[in-house]
Amino acid sequence: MFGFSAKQLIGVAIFLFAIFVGVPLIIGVTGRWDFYFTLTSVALLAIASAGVWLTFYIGRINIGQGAFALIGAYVSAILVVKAGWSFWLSLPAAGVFAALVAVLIGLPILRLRGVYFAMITLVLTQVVTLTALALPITNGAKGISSIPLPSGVSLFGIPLIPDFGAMENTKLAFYYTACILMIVTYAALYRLVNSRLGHLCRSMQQNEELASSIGVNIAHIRIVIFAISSFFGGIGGAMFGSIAQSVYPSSFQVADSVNFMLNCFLGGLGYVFGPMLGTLVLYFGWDLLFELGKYQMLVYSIILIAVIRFLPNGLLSLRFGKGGDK
Amino acid sequence: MSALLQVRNVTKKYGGLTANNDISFDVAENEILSVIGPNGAGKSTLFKMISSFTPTTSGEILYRGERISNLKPHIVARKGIVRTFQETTIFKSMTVRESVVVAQHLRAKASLAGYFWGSKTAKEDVAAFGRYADELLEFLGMSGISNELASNLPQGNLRALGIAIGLATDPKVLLLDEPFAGMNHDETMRMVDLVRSVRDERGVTVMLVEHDMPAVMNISDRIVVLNFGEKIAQGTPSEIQNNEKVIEAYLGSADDEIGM
Amino acid sequence: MEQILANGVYLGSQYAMIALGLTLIFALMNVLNFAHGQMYVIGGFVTYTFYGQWGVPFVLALVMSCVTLAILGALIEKFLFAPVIKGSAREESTMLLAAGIAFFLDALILLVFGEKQRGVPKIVDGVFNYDFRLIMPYDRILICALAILSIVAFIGLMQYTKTGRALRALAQDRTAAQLMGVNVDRYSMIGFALGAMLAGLVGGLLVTITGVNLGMGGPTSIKAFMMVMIGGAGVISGAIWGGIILGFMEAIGLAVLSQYGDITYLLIFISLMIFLAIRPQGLMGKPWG
Amino acid sequence: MQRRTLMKAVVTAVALTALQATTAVAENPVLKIGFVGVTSGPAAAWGISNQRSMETRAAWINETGGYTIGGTTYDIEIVSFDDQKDPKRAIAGMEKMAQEGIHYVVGPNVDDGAAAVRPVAESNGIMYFPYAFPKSLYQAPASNAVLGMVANYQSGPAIYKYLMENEGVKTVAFIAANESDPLSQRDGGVAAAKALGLEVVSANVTYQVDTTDFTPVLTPIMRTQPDLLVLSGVSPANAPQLIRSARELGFQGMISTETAQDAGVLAEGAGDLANGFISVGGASTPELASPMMNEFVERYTKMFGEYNDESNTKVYALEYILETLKANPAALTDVAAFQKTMDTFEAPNPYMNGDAKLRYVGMSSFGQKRQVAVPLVVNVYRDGAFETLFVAEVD
Repeated sequence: MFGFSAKQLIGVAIFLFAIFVGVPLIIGVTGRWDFYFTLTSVALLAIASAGVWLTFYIGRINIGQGAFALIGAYVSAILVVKAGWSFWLSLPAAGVFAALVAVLIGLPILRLRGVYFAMITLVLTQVVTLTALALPITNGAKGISSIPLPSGVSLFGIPLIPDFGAMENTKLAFYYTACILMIVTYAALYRLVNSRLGHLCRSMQQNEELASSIGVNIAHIRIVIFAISSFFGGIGGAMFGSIAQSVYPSSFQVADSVNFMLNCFLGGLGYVFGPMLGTLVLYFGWDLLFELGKYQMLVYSIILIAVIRFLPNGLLSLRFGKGGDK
Repeated sequence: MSALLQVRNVTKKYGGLTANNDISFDVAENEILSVIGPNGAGKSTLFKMISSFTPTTSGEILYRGERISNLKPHIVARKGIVRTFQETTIFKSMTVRESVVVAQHLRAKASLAGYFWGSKTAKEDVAAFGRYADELLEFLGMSGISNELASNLPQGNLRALGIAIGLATDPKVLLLDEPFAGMNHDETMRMVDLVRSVRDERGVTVMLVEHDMPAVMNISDRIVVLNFGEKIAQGTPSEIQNNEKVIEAYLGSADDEIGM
Repeated sequence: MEQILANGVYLGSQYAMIALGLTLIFALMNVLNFAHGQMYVIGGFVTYTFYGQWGVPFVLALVMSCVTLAILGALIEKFLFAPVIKGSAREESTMLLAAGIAFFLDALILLVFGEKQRGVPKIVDGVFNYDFRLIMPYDRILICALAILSIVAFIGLMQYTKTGRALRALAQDRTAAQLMGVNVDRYSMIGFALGAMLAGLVGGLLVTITGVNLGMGGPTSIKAFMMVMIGGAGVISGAIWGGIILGFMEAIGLAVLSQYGDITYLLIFISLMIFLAIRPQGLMGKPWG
Repeated sequence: MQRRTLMKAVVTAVALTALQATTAVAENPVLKIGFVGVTSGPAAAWGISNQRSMETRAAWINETGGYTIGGTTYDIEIVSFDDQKDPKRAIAGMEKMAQEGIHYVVGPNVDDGAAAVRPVAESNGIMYFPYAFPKSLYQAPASNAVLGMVANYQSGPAIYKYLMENEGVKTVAFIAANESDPLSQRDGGVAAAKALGLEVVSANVTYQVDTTDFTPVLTPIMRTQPDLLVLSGVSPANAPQLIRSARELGFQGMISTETAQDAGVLAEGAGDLANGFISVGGASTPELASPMMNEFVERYTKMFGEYNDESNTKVYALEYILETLKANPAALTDVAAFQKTMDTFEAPNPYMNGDAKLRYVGMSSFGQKRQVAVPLVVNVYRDGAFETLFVAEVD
């Protein structure tokens, strides 16, 4: 099935079972209801991080995903609040709009490589934050607040998605939504990486000149990949806006862009599921250290340094052995 | 002999520096043509212009009568003119077989979406690529190293890998960038045989830039000689060996000799 | 007009110093040091403690800042960056390490020096005022002069000493430097220490004017990145030019665009993006870093 | 040096945990009050002054035997969450508070965080006391947020009016950092100034939050020569630099802000140049501070080494929560009861001399009582300390 081995299928099944049944069960038993939001955040941030990972896959360090997450959050919020769209329509629209912006910006900047591309995307995050502060449609500094919860969707009278507004507790609903989105994202990412497009990306990552000599249209693929990456960013951001029911220019900023990148490094750049694990460890780790009070940041950073010191190729290199060639 | 590739009055200037000045020559179908010249003669620049890695300043390059200069490299590659690089330009963390498979992507029948969803055509493509890669590696005598990481290969094999990647695209014209550089006599002889069989058995026209004179004289049907960006001679190996201008050019520059 | 130029020179000289240390580290090891701003802040706090709290003479406090940061930089290079660079498949992985160090130093600063904005007594009183067309407090003029002096001294060090020559060789080509007999490991450490020391020095200098607080670290790093990009990554003269240009861009931008209010910085950043897109190697850099 | 600090940190951490373990054995039941705010990174000063004033008060209460509500004496425990000034983290923090069974939370410190936690707070029955000014947080249908201080659109007009009447101020210029909170406060300030008939000569100069040198930023404003320069929503870190640059550029007029500042920071950063600087404070100026306030400052200083004047405005939220709970013990677990009590609640203000009262206000600003009645104390800085300029009330 889809070219998976039996072992992989079992792994996927265990993973799905764990997040859809296992986590709710554990939370139910331990009563740690606050973990729902944390894990929802992890899922959504992992979606955005997947995009960053994908740009790494064509050899670009992307510190601009915060910009696209913010764009997505605003597009969804504006469509829902000002145009009265259903959230479920605004979600893909947010992704598509972020992708369009990525195409426009990508045309000039994707020629850049290395630290130059990294820096220009970092500046991009600042630009988008400042634009959100300056534009009238984003409500400037006041942001957009009191965004209604996602409404229900029904097809021919059969309810497909329940109305979040009518729910007693939206935690579980948001958790499932985020997890489904995350799984779709990573399934798509996995397929993409293992399909022809993925192979072409890999060839570009390793040598753009050689890739173009064998007929790869590198400019085209760069744009496509950057657009897909930003689509993920837009989706993640839009979903977050819906949970917080508010969007501010500071909802996603440079620190977020940097964190998305760190998630990829921590998980391991060589592995599709690296960013997912990286996000879980970085974000959930912070929450788990909450008990440490004012030493939280100190311990967190020491652990982070220790991990990178001893596993410089990311956490997943532990399982797969040395992935690199150096 | 009909001209497959025509270089017409090509000039390249970098700022005030003229790298190539008004170069013209033809490449016939199914021949092996070498471009030689002392260091700084403008061989590499000419190569880059033919493969559209750099634009010409003036003049044009035609392939079957169609202009191919000043396009994008991937478009020229799609038309069947494919260049190789020197040994450092490889897909470092792919295996030999992976490199050859990926290089076949121009032959794909299924769309990118088809690959994503795993369509039937895509699966057939994948199988076909694998078969062709094995066949090609067998032909090049590289079957034994097909699962080696490219970065782990010794220099001689890297050059062969470069040719394998170029051949995998199913080219009509293969442009080889110094295929014999840094090889000892035996290795060079093997490579000469290989290049010749590429032309003989696969019908690929070969154009190469090279320093190694004995190898060039051995392999070439015809030779074009550049010096200081100008074409100073063209002809069969024996004609070139006896050309006054060529001898003078090589004696004038200390760093290379026309040793035979 | 005179005021804008003076502001530009003053901002430019301090920016250039911040960028110098960053670009040195980048040139030597290809490490984008996210913790550079935190090192700058530590330099400021050390001078604050010695000069502001304990009344040690200012120059001595500055020296303490330099020494502290040089030691810190050397330790970080030897025990963290060097092994990670050796062990990682992609050298960008050092970015995660640099960010981790930035977090760590931030946490350390908060615990040791507290959360408040700190300042020290002025080193020179009085304001130079030329007919209200050019106003510049004397301490700024002094700091500006000291910054320019330090930059000149640094260039001298890089040009005319054995260490400087070795560092330049290392920056140009690691392998070649090794073949030439440069002890690469040792000079990487020296270079990193020197870069960190520059951050500490400028932190110590500026604490007399801007004060210091733990929040300055991250933004300072980002500003330094921008200067390095404008000038060209890993090129010493580029960092100096980048600093001066950003200084002037801010001084002129703020004066000319102030009527547009909220979008002043938006315009500055957008023009920066356009500049980098057109000229990705910056002013002086080699293309593609 | 680094290693020793680390060792110290670790030792202290262990000691603290041990200490916590011992206090947990005390007989009194524990009443947990939450704090969600920023205690690390650039804005750490805001949250830390907040958290520390709560911890100081809690330790004081516990030391003197606890706090009695409805016949039961509780020990107060402050549960703090560092949201890193990130609205996403703030939500997580509020979830954590719900998890701990906490119904009363102080914070967050900024607009975006306060807006983001609203859904969580309302669905989990948490009353929270943000230090953020957007009116939508406190107007119906929003129900669970209580403004923990005086908003700038309340203090601003009072200050401007005072300065118009007493100092003859006619023109005003505004400057703000280029981020949400300060910009919103600036817009509010501009509207208030115009309503009072002041001429606003400059209102669109902004600076990046990370600016360290304000001379170029201030130069264009100085040309407009306003009588009053308002630093909208200025952070305590930036205030001294702004004042110093303005004075060095030859500015002679008044400078004011509507946020709380720290006298020590002003003294270090601007020295004598800060004399005459007007800001909003709590009640720690000698004229107003009650013996209890003085003891609070003393205990705070003993506990954390150094007092922060910002805490003057932040001492109140916890007191309000506890006093209201005392007035209606049913509110311990029932937020609706708390809200009902808010309408009628009144108690003496222990931190201020005179007969000031703790009560909830906000009818004129929000249409419902969703603000603590903190005395609007306007301070002026002089030679290292604040003096009271005037005191007003918010309704």
